Formats: sequence, C-alpha cells, structure tokens
Amino acid sequence: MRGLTFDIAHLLAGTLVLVSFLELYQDRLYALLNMFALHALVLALSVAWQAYVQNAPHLYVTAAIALIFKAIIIPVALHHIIKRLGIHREIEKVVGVGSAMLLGMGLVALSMVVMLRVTAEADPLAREDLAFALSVVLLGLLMMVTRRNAVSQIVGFMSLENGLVLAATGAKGMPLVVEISIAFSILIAFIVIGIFLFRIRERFDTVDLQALDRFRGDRG
Amino acid sequence: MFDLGIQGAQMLLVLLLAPLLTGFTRKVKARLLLRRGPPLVQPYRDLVRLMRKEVVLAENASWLFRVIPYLIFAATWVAASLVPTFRTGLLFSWSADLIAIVALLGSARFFLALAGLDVGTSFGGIGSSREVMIASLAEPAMIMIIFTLALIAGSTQLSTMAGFLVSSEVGLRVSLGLALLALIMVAIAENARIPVDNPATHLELTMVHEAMVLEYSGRHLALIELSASLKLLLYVSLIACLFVPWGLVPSGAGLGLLAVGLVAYIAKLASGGVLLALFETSIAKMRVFRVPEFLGAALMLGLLATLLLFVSRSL
Amino acid sequence: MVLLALGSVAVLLATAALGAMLAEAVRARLIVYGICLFASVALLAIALLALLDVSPRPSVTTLPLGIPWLGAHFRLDALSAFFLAVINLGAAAASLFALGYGRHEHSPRRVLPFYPAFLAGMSIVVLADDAFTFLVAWEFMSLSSWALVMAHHRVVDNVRAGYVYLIMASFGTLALLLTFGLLAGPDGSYTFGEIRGGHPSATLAASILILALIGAGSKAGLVPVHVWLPLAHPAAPSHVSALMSGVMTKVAVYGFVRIVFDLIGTPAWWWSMVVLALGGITAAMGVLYALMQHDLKRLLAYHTVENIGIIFIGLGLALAFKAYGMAWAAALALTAGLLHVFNHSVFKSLLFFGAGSVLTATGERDMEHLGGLIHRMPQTAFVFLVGCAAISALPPLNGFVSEWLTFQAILLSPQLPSWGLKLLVPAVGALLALSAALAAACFVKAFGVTFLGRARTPAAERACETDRFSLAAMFFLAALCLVAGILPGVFIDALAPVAEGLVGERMPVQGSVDWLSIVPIAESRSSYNGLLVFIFMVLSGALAAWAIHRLASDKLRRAPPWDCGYPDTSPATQYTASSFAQPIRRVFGSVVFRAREYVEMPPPGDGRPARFTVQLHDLVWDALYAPIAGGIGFAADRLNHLQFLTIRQFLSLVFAALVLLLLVLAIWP
Amino acid sequence: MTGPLEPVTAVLVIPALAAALLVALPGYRLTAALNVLATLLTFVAAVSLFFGRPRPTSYLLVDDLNNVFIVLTTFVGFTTSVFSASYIGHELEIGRLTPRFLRFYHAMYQLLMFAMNLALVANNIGVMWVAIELATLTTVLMVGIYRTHEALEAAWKYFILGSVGIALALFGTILVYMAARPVVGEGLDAMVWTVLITRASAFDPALLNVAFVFLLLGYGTKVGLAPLHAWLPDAHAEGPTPISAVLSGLLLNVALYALLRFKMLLALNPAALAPGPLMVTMGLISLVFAAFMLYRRRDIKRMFAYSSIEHMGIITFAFGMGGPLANFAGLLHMTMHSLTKSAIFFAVGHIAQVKGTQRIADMGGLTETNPVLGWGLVLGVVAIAGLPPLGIFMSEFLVVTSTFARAPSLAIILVCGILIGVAALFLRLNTIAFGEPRGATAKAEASYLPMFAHLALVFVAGIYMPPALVVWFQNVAKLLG
Repeated sequence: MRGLTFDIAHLLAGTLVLVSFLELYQDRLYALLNMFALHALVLALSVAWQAYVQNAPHLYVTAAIALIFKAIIIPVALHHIIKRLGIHREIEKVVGVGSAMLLGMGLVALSMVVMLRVTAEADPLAREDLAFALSVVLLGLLMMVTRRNAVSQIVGFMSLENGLVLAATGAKGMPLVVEISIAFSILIAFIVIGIFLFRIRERFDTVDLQALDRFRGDRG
Repeated sequence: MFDLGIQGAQMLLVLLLAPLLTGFTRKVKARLLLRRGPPLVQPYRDLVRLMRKEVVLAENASWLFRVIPYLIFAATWVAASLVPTFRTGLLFSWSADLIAIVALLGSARFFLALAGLDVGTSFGGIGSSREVMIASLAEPAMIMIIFTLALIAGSTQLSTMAGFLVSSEVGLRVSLGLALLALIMVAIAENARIPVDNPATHLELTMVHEAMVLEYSGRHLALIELSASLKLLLYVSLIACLFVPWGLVPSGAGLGLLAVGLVAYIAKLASGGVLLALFETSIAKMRVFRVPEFLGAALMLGLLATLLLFVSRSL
Repeated sequence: MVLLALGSVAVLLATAALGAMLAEAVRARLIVYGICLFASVALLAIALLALLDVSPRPSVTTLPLGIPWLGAHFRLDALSAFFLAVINLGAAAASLFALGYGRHEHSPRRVLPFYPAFLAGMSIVVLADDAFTFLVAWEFMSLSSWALVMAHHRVVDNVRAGYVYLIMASFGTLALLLTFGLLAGPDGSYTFGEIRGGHPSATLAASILILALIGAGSKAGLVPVHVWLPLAHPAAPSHVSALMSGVMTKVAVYGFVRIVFDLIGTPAWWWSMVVLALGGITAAMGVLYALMQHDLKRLLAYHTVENIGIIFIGLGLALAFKAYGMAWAAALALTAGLLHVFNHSVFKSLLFFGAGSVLTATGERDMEHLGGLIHRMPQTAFVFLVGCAAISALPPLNGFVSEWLTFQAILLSPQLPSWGLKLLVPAVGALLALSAALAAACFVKAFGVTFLGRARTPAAERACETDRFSLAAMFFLAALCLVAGILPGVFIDALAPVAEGLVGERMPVQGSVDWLSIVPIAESRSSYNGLLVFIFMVLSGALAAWAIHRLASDKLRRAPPWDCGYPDTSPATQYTASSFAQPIRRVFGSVVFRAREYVEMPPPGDGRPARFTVQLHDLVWDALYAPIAGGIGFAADRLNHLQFLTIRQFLSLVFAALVLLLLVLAIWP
Repeated sequence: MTGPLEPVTAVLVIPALAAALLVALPGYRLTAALNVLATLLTFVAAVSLFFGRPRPTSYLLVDDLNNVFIVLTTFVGFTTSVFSASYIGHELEIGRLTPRFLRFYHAMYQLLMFAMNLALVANNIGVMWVAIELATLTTVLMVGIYRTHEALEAAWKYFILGSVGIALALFGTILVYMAARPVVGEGLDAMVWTVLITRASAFDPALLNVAFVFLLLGYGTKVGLAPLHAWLPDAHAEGPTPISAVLSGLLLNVALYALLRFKMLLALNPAALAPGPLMVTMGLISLVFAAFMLYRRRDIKRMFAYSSIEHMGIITFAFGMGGPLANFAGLLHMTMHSLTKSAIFFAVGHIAQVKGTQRIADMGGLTETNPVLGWGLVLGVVAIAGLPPLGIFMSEFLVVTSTFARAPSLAIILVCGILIGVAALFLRLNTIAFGEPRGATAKAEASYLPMFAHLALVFVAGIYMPPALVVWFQNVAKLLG
C-alpha cells in the first residue's frame, strides 16, 4: 500500500513536470491553453490524491479550486481574450524550442541535485514531490522569461503557482494551504483582469499600443 | 669694547671701500679696453653730486617709493658689515648667520623690485619681472652653496666657517670647487654684471637692474648706487673669506696682525676687481632668456656639491 | 580647564542658533561677531594657560554624548593647546575683522549661523580624544565651511567650488574613517588612550600612515589632493577664506601630527621619505600655481598649498630623526614645522583680510583690474606689505625664522644613516629654497600689481580706505608678524612642551640665551637674532636718512615719470600680473603646466589687433581627476540601461539570480 | 488574553476598523482627520507595547526585535498621515485626485498599516507571508491611483514582479515548514516562529538552505535589493508622495524584518550555509549599483528611490556582517534611514507641488525661493549622505570601522560606493537647492511639522542616544547574533 501511494503520487508529480515541458514546447496560443488546462487537471488529481493519502479533507477544496478555476474558467477567459485581441498567431519566443527544452532539462536536473541533498530520513514521498515541485516552479519561471506574449507569460506564472500548490499539498499537514491557494487564485484573477483591462497584446510593460516604448522610467 | 670698535671699524671700512672697488673695476676695464677711464674717486664724486641734487619724483610715486632706498641701503649695509673682511669673530657675527645675510640681500631685492613697479611704467615692470626671475634661480643656488660650506664647516656661522676653512684640516675637496664656481656665477648674476646684465647700459630691452631704478634721482639714486657697490664688495669679500681665507686674522689678535689682515684684505679686493674686469671684458652679454640656463647650471652645481657631501658623509 | 574650553565652544554653538534666528536683524552682525570675538579670546586665553602650564598631565573629561557606550572624550594636552591657540588667535582676528567687513555682506543669513558653528567645529577637533568625536567635529567643520562657501551661491563657480570641496572633504573623512578603523581594531577601541596602548604591526602602521596622509592631506591641501582648496577658499567671504586658509588647514596638520606622531607609535624610516617628497613637491607646485594666478584670493589660496608643503617638510624631517632616535634633532624639525604653522596662520589671515578689504573697496578680485591702491588705501597697503614680506620669508619678520629653522634641521640630516634620505633631503632642501625664492617673486607681483602703479580701472580709481574694525584686526596681525620675527625665542620655548610630548626631547631653552637670540643647536653652529638685525636696520636706515637730509639736500620736485623719455599716459601700458609672471612662466611653466604661448600677428595693413594667448594645463587635474570623473560617468551611462529594460528582462534577472544561487547550493560542499 | 483592548490586537484592530470606516465616509477634511487620528491611536498602542508585552500566542508575538519595527512603523505612519493630509488637500485642489479615489486612498492607507503591523507581530511564518502579500497588493493599488499611463505602468511592473516575489517567498516558507515538520511534528506548530527558533538546530540543513535562497529572493524583491529592485524606482516615482515615503520608510523595512527572522533561523543551524555572505554580497551589489544609477536620474523622486536601494544595501550588508557592532549599526541605520528618507520625501512632495513637476531640470535655487523647504531638503540630503552630526553618520562610522578591521577589501568597496553615492546626490542637490532660481515659484502651503520632527530626531540621535534605547538596541543586536 505504502509503495502504491508513493508510486501514484510520484507518477502524478512526474506527469506535472512532463506537462510543463509540453507547455514549453507549444508554439500556438490555443494549444498552450489546452496544455495548461491539462496541467491544472493533473494538479487537481495529484492534490486530490494527497488529500486522500493524508486523509485531509480540506485539501479537496484546493483540488476543486484547481479543477474549476484553473482548468476551466481561466482557460476559457483567456480564449475569450485571445479572440478579442485577435492574437492567435505564433508565440514569439526569445529562445527557440530546442534550447528552451535543453534549459528546462538543466533546470530539472538542478532541482533534483538540490533536493536530493536533503538528508534521507525526511520521508521520500515528500522529497520526490518537492523535487518535482521545484522543477515545475523553475519551468514556469523559464516560460515567463522566454515568451514575449502576455498570455503565455501568464500561463507560465500559473504553472509556477501550480508547482507551489503541489509543494504545499505535498507538505503533510501544512496549515493554510487552502487559504494560500485561494489567495493565489485571486492574484491570478487580478492579472487576467489587468491584461483584459489594459489590452496588453505584446508585453507586460506597455499599457496600450501607442504607449509601447514611450515611457520606460526615466527617459527625457 | 675693542670688539665693538672693530665692528664699527668694519662697518665704516666697507662703506668707504665699496665705491672704490666699483671705481677700480671700471678703471681696470677701461684700461683693458685701452681707454684711460674715469679716475678712481669718480664714484665718490658721483655720489656726492647726486646727494646734493634735488630729487625729481614721478607724480604718482607713493610713499613707499621714497622709503625704499633707505630700506635697501640699510639691509645691504647690515649684511655687508656682518661679513668678516680682515678679522673673524666680529662682535655681532652671531646675530645673523650666512643664511640670514643672504635673506637680508633678498629683502633688499624684494623692495627694489617693488620700487620698479611703483611708478607704473613699462620699463620698471620689465626690470622687476626679470629681476625676480633671476633671483628665483640665484637664491636657491646660493642656499645650496651655503649647504655645502655649512656641511663642511659644520656651521652656518660665517666667522666659524672662515675659521674652519683657514685651518689646515679642510684639504682640497671637489664640493668646494663646485661651490666656488657656483658662487662666482651667482655673484655675477646678483651684482648685475656681464654676461647677465650690464651695469653701464641704458639700452632698454637688455637692462634689468637699471630698468628698475630708472625713475630714481638725486639722493635716492645715490643710496641705491651705494648699496649696489656695497653688494659687490660684500660678495667679493664673501668669496675672499670663504675660499681664500689666508691672512684673515683670528679674533683676539694684536694690532700688528690686524694691519697685516687689512693689507691682505685690500689685496684680495684688488685682485677680485681685476679678475672681474678681465672676465667682463672677455665675454659678451647673453640674451635675457639664456640667463635661466646660466643660473640653472649654478643651481645644479650647488646641488651636486651638497649631494656629494651627503654621500661622502657616510663613507 | 578642558571644561572651560568646552563651555566657550558651547557658547559658540549657541551663537550659531542665535545667528540663525536673528540673521535679518540690523544689529545681528555686531552681536554674533561680538560674541564670537569674546568666545575665541576666552578660548585663546585657556589654550595659552594650558600651554604654559608647568604640570605635564593634561586635563581630560568625558561627556555622555556620541557613541552611547563610549561617550565623548575630550583632552587638552600641549599639542591640542598649541593648535587651540592658533585656531582661536585666527578666529579672534577674523571676528574682529568681520565686525566691519560683515557690513558688506548682502545675504547675512547664509553666513551668520554657520560662522560660529565653523569656529566651534575647529576647536572641538583639537579637543577630541576619541575617534568618533574627532571625526564628527572634523566633518562638522567641513560641513559648516561648505555652507559658508555656498554663501554666494548665485555665482556658478561658487556652486562648483562648493561641490568639489564637499566631495573632497567626504573623501578625506572616509579615508580617516578607515584610518581609525585600523587603529581601533575589530573590537572597536575608539578612545585615543586605548589606541595609544595598542601597537599595530608594521604593514598595518604603514597603511595607517598612507590613509592618514590622504585623509589629513586632502584637508590640508597636499598635492595632488589639493584641487578643492584654490576653488573653495576664494569663494567664501573673505574673513572665512582667512579662517579656511590660515586656520582650517592647520587643523588638518593637527590631525596628521596627532595620528602619526602620537597614536601610531614609533615610525619606520621610509615614512619620512613619503612625507618629505610630498612636502617638497607640494611646496614647489603650490608656489608655481600661485605665480600663474591673477585672482588675488586664489593666488593666496595656492600659497597656502605651498606653506603646507613647507610645514610637511618640517614634519617629515622630524619623522626621519624620530625613526633614528635622534630626538633632539626631531625636536628641532618639529618645532620648525609647528612654528611655521603659527606664522602662516598669522600672515595668511592678514593677507586674506587685506584681499577682503580690497574686494569691498573695489569689488574686484582680479589683479588685472586693480593697481595704485596704495594711494587710496595707504594703511591697508602698509599692513598688506608687511604680510607679503613676512610670507616671503624676509628678515626680520616671522616667516624667515621658521624657514631658517627648517634649513637648520636639513643641515643636520647628513647624520641620518639611510641612503634614500641622503639623496632625498638635499633635493627637498633645494625645492624648499626654490619655493622660498619664488614666493618672494609671487608677492612682489601680488603687492606690486595690486597696490602699486596706476589704477587700471575706474573701480580701482574710486577705492577708499576700509573701516576701523578691519584695520584694527590687520594691524594687530601685522604687529604679531614683527614680534614673532624679532623675539622668536619666546615662541620656540612655548613650543617646547609640545615637542617634548611628541618626540620626547625639546630644543634648548632660548629664553636664557643672552641678547634674546635663538640658538637651535649650539652657539658655534648657528644663531640668529631678529631683534638685533631689526635694530641695526632701523639705526642704519635712520642714520642714512638723517645724514643725507642734514648734510646734503632734502629738496624734492614732482614731475611726470621719466620712463626713458617716452612715458605713456595710458595705465594699460603697465606690466600686468600675467606679463610680470611671463619670464618665470617661460622658465618653469613650459614643463609644469605645458604652458604654450600663441601670438597671432596680422599682416601689415591689416586692421585687426594682434593677439597673444597663453594656454596652461593643470596636469594634476588632467592626469588624476578627469579620468576618475570620466570613468564614473562611463559606468553610470552603461548601468543606466538597466533602468529601461522590459519587465520580461527584469524577470530574467530574477530568474538568473535564482538559478545562480541554486547552483551555488548544488556545489556547496 | 487577546481582547480588543490588548495593545497587540489594538495595533491590528484600529487600522482595520479605520479602513472599513474610511471606505464608507465621504468628505476630505473628516477622512483626513480620521486617518491621522487612527494612525495616532495605533502609534500610542504600539508605544504601550513597551510596558505590557503579551505572552506569545501561536499567531501573535512581540519581542525586542519586532517591537523596534512596530514602533518605527506606527510612528512614521502617523507623521506620514499628517503630511498626507496637507499633501492630498493640494492634490484635490489641482484636481489630480477625485474625492472618490480619495476615500479609496485613505482606506488603502489604513489597510497597508494593518498589513504591515500584522506582518510584524505575526508569530506564524504563513501569516507573515500573507500579510506581506496584502501590503504589496495595497501599495500596488495606491501606486496606480493617479491613473496616468506612467502610474499604471509602474503599478503593473510592481504587480508582476511583486507576484513573482511572493511566489518565491511562499515556496521558501513551504520549505521551512517541511524542514520543521520532522522535528516539530505536523500542523500549526511547524510554522510558529517561537517554536521554530527553539528547535532550529535540529532542522535539515539542506532544506533550510534552499528555503533561504527562495526567501532571500522573494522578500529581497520587496527589500529592493539589486537585481530584484526593478519595481522600486518607478513605484516611488509615480505613486503619491506619501506612499513613496511609506514604501521607502516602512515597507522595505518590513520585508527586511522577515528576511532577518529567517537569517536568525539559519544562523542557529550549524550545518546550514552561513546566510551572512549572501546578504553581504547582495548588499554591496545594491549599494554600488544604486550609487551609479543616481547619476543619470532626471526625476527627483526616482533619484531618492535609488538612494533608498543604496541604503537598503548598506543595512543588508551590516546585518550580513553580523556581530554586536555591525548589527547595532544596521538597526540604527535602518531607523535613521526610515526617518530621514520619509522626511526627504515630505520635502520632495511639497517641492514637486510648488514647481508643478518632478523634473530636476525644472527646479533651482530653492533656498532662495522657498527657504524652509530648501533648507529642509539640504538638511535631509546632508543626513542621508551620512554627514555628521546627524544619526546616519554614527551608523556608517560603526559599520565601516568594524568592517575594515575584519574584511578590509569589503570596507573599501563599501566606502567607494558611499562616496560615489554622496557625490551624485550633492551634484543634484546643488542644482535643486542653490544657484539661480528656476521653474515656478509658488508659495507652498504645507505642514513642515512632520519633516522637521523627523530631522530633529535624526539630529538628536546623532549626538545623544538615551541609554534605555541603546540597551534595547543592544539586546536586539545580540538577538540577531
């Protein structure tokens, strides 16, 4: 039984990392959104699994949030925005897919090395989860910095945050997990609204098209 | 009391001999140029005549202009009266050592240069600016020479130095030679002699000393001329008492010896005058802006002499 | 004793507040400067009492201020007493001068509050007995004087001057901060008492010396950290310029002496090489700079640089002798240096007062626009002349005495065993002699062009004698120049305890020598009697005058100047300041300043005037400061791009930092 | 034991209630007065913490360390609200703000106070994290309050970078929990500070290391350490000046406080990596970087924002060096910097209102036109430049001297950085305060009280510090190890 729980948790966490890589691989916005929905779904599953394993019912709330809010509402909203702004073109990347993948590999390796230094007596389930969570976080960050497109950057941020939730739920008996996940959902909602409000097509840094590059701090 | 008398005698002696030396030099120069030249007493006559004349003062000359001649005279005279002429150990010799004497001459020059600027004429300006330029090289050279001698004699006190140099343990030294050479060059520059300056010229662009005193007349001019010849005398007797100290009478000697010393001194002056005249007639005046090189050489010689001493001290 | 001193300092601080309050009032000037005068006279009296006090043990006190667990320590020993006296002598004179001079100040509220603060700051520096108090006072002094420099801030140059000054001041303070950091050690023993106790290692002591040279030197004006001085000193109101030049630089000297002679312990011989070389270069460079100036106050400021050089030569010799345990020679050299400290403070203040009077009388600082003032301001001219003669080291005034003593100290140096010194000292001596001679030349120019000749502008034409307060201050200082010149023995004896405290030996007592002459080492070796020289000169001059007027003519007739037959009525034909300096510029300037002269002579028949231009380069600035400023500007420009990145790029920075740190963890043993 | 009258809870309850009230109430005068009153009450409550300290609960904690921060925060909050009353009044007159936004502004102000106090008194690292996130969000909203492109963009930049920071900090917090769990056991205790600190030595060092890295970056973003500083200058420049004052004076400190807590945690664990070197490095980088950035600034508020980065660098450096002297200096420097910098921003706010712009090029000769403002600014800059006899000099003196004896090279970098920064500041000050007057010269109707109150405190602290305060600071310094 013990082995099985470990395997399933491990499997789900691993899948999450895999999906992060898939996200990193996508170069069409719609596909990216679908991938993110999958990401959220896997997260929901793994959280639910943790809830079951640790028999901590409040975690089911987190799972529900992940499922409903992230896997359904947000992707739909973003679809909507993309249609509105009419930007279902290629995602302009800073680095090519291949190199992004390589970087991702490096990051995963790094997080493994860092986490496996953790002394063995900490229980293996949590340790593996942590390693995967860290890689998910790093991959999300990588995505944010390698994409020029606001939507994909949000997706990056959200998958980063998925990693956090994974870690939080992996930490057995950690209080405030639900509160935290809610807080984060609010944060993400803010961002999405912000994008919608400011009609940010290209990048975060400009508030609308004609303001593009006009003001950047202390010029003039 | 006796010392006091000697001191007084010396002061009077230099005052009286100074014009004579000047006159003598002129005479010899004239002879060398196959002219008869003025009589020996001519300088005295000039002085007296100038004294009698009224002073013609430029309108915008200030009070300073009228005080300066007396200042110069006083400074030079005091300086001259502290250089041993025929007898060492003067009563007041300890009141000013060689450095102080040079500084006294320096203050005389300082005020003379100011006098050149006072009336506000262009020639006065030329004179003063060149004078200070020459001085700014001559004085350090002089200081270096003093260092050399002081390090040899272990004192900056003229009487002591002369007393030491007359004694046999000095021997012949390279530094001394260098110092002598430098001192002669400095003396020539300081006394406005050829090749640095020409005391006889009034050719505007070449003169230095004469340009400064251009506006002076009457008794003022007389005092300045007198101080000039005092200065010449001072330098000659300085060289005499430092480099040819033989015949210099030590303090506490009898009258007979004193007479000998006096004769020796006058002989030295005469030979100094002759040498000076010879030198001046045999050389041409140099451009003003060659002067720095001339004096720079003197400075270098002095420095070299001092360095040699510093180094040899440790051997 | 020290409590009394602190009390009067407190009075000064209170006066600062007072000045801030009633700066606009009509009588404010009289009140503020009056109180300052009394306070500084009181401090002077205290300092003199402490200096002549026979009991060797200094009076100390501690106040619960500054660093809490440390408190503020104050101590009044011989050294600080001497400098306290110097400071407050200058302060008293300046306050007296300002009573009259202040009338011309058009923005009193920018001067009155800071002036007393400045005085207080300087006094506290010499009283402080722990690192923190010392530095606070030191920087407070800089700060208040900075405010005074900025008093006339509408002039663009003054703002720049104030800027350079403040930056150099903080630079120096930070250097001193590091110095004390080394002296205090890791456990932070900041009181001078503890510091004296600890003996730093050789390398440590060496770096302390270097830092102290930078820190104190930048305040004193050693080349090459002198650049602020000629900018800042002239910019301030003249009585402040006098204080900054005459007194504040001496506070810096105090800092150096305190650290190097008192706190570090026994010096190494090569230290003196550094100090001597710097001193010699500073002296020569300073006077050469001064000769090239035609702004009267700036000329004086550069001369301060020169005199600081002379002082440091004295200190360097003292270090050398001390290092080789020739205490009596060290005492001689140190006394020479300190005596010059006193002398310079006197005649430099006097000269700046004179310049201030000229400034108020004509509104001109540029000598090219002056001339002939001796007719309009005879008394000012007289005292200024005395000052010029004194600073040119002419007997029988005080400037000569200290330089004479320095020469005597140099003449002792062949007995030093080290070869480096054997080669260096004569060269330094030559530099000293050279700078003395050049100083005389410079002041012939300063006095001659400003006061003699014919007025070059209507402003100079209309000048009139300055007020009574100013004259009183200047005559007082002039008299002091003479007294210190003809009775040097008194002052040398007063310095004996200082030398005894620092090098453990003192010069032979001069008071006992007959005829009041001074004998640094031995009667047979060298002696000087200013009094006799003075009397001789007076007598012989009077004798000559009497004889001539009595026996020969005393008739006198006024006539147009002769000038070789063609006098020119236009005052423009006079020698100007720059033309006066031209021969010297040709001799030295071509090397030191890369001075170039360009003559553009139009062809015959061409109406255009011929022009003559001279180009001077400040090599120190070009070689040292310009590159630093350029480098900072370059770096600022490069880094400035970081302000204009996109958010994604900023995120990448964060990302990079994160990955980097994780890598560090990964390879952490 | 934590009734609403208990000072600890009062510190939290008063702002919360005030926020609720201020949202509801109309009218500028009333709300402003209420704002001042609320902050004053909070300050009083904070001061009363000296006398009666409650025993730490699993959520709230008051010890020497955070007591310093609370008092400082509430005090500056109070003075800033006084300043803000006169400042915002002017903003209303010229119509930069509408009454609607004003209500929002006051509510947000109180909310920010609440969040910061909560972050300070929280005994639970999770609560602390939540509070800091809340503070960040409120300030984001206030930075954007002017609704200009620049303001919105600054707010957006702040928001995005802040969120990433928050996320990293959370990950760090989770890791700390995981490190604690095996030792302390599951549940709340593993996040309670007082428990953690007692058991820290037994935690898993590797986890702690990773945790600290994330916390350093997460909270370091809030502290404004380079290269995580990007949000700070724009947020300061574009928000209302009172908010700039609070940001520089308080929020940075709060984030630093969080960092310090975790540093203590690491310091207690011998096997974990020493946090000192990391903080020293980031501190020096921030210092030197900010010093250079000062030179090319054209916007006065942005310039002082960079100076805040510089000083945060110095403070972090000091705490990184550790040891009684350096820690004491760090605390002192932080206090002095908060007071001085907010005083400067008070002056700058009024100056900007007088001149009608924030461009340095359009200001000049202030000491002529507005002597009080001008000299106030000069005094402030003199203080921030670390010139005696003002307080910052003492802290810099202690930092530099204590460092130079231990690590000369670091001290020299430090000194160079400080000097470069001073040079830049005075370069600008000369053009602003001196020279011929430039730009509009209106009379400023301003309350100078807060500014001079702060400067007076800084001045006194530089000369005389009451022994009680010193003992207190020394205890804290010991606490920090």
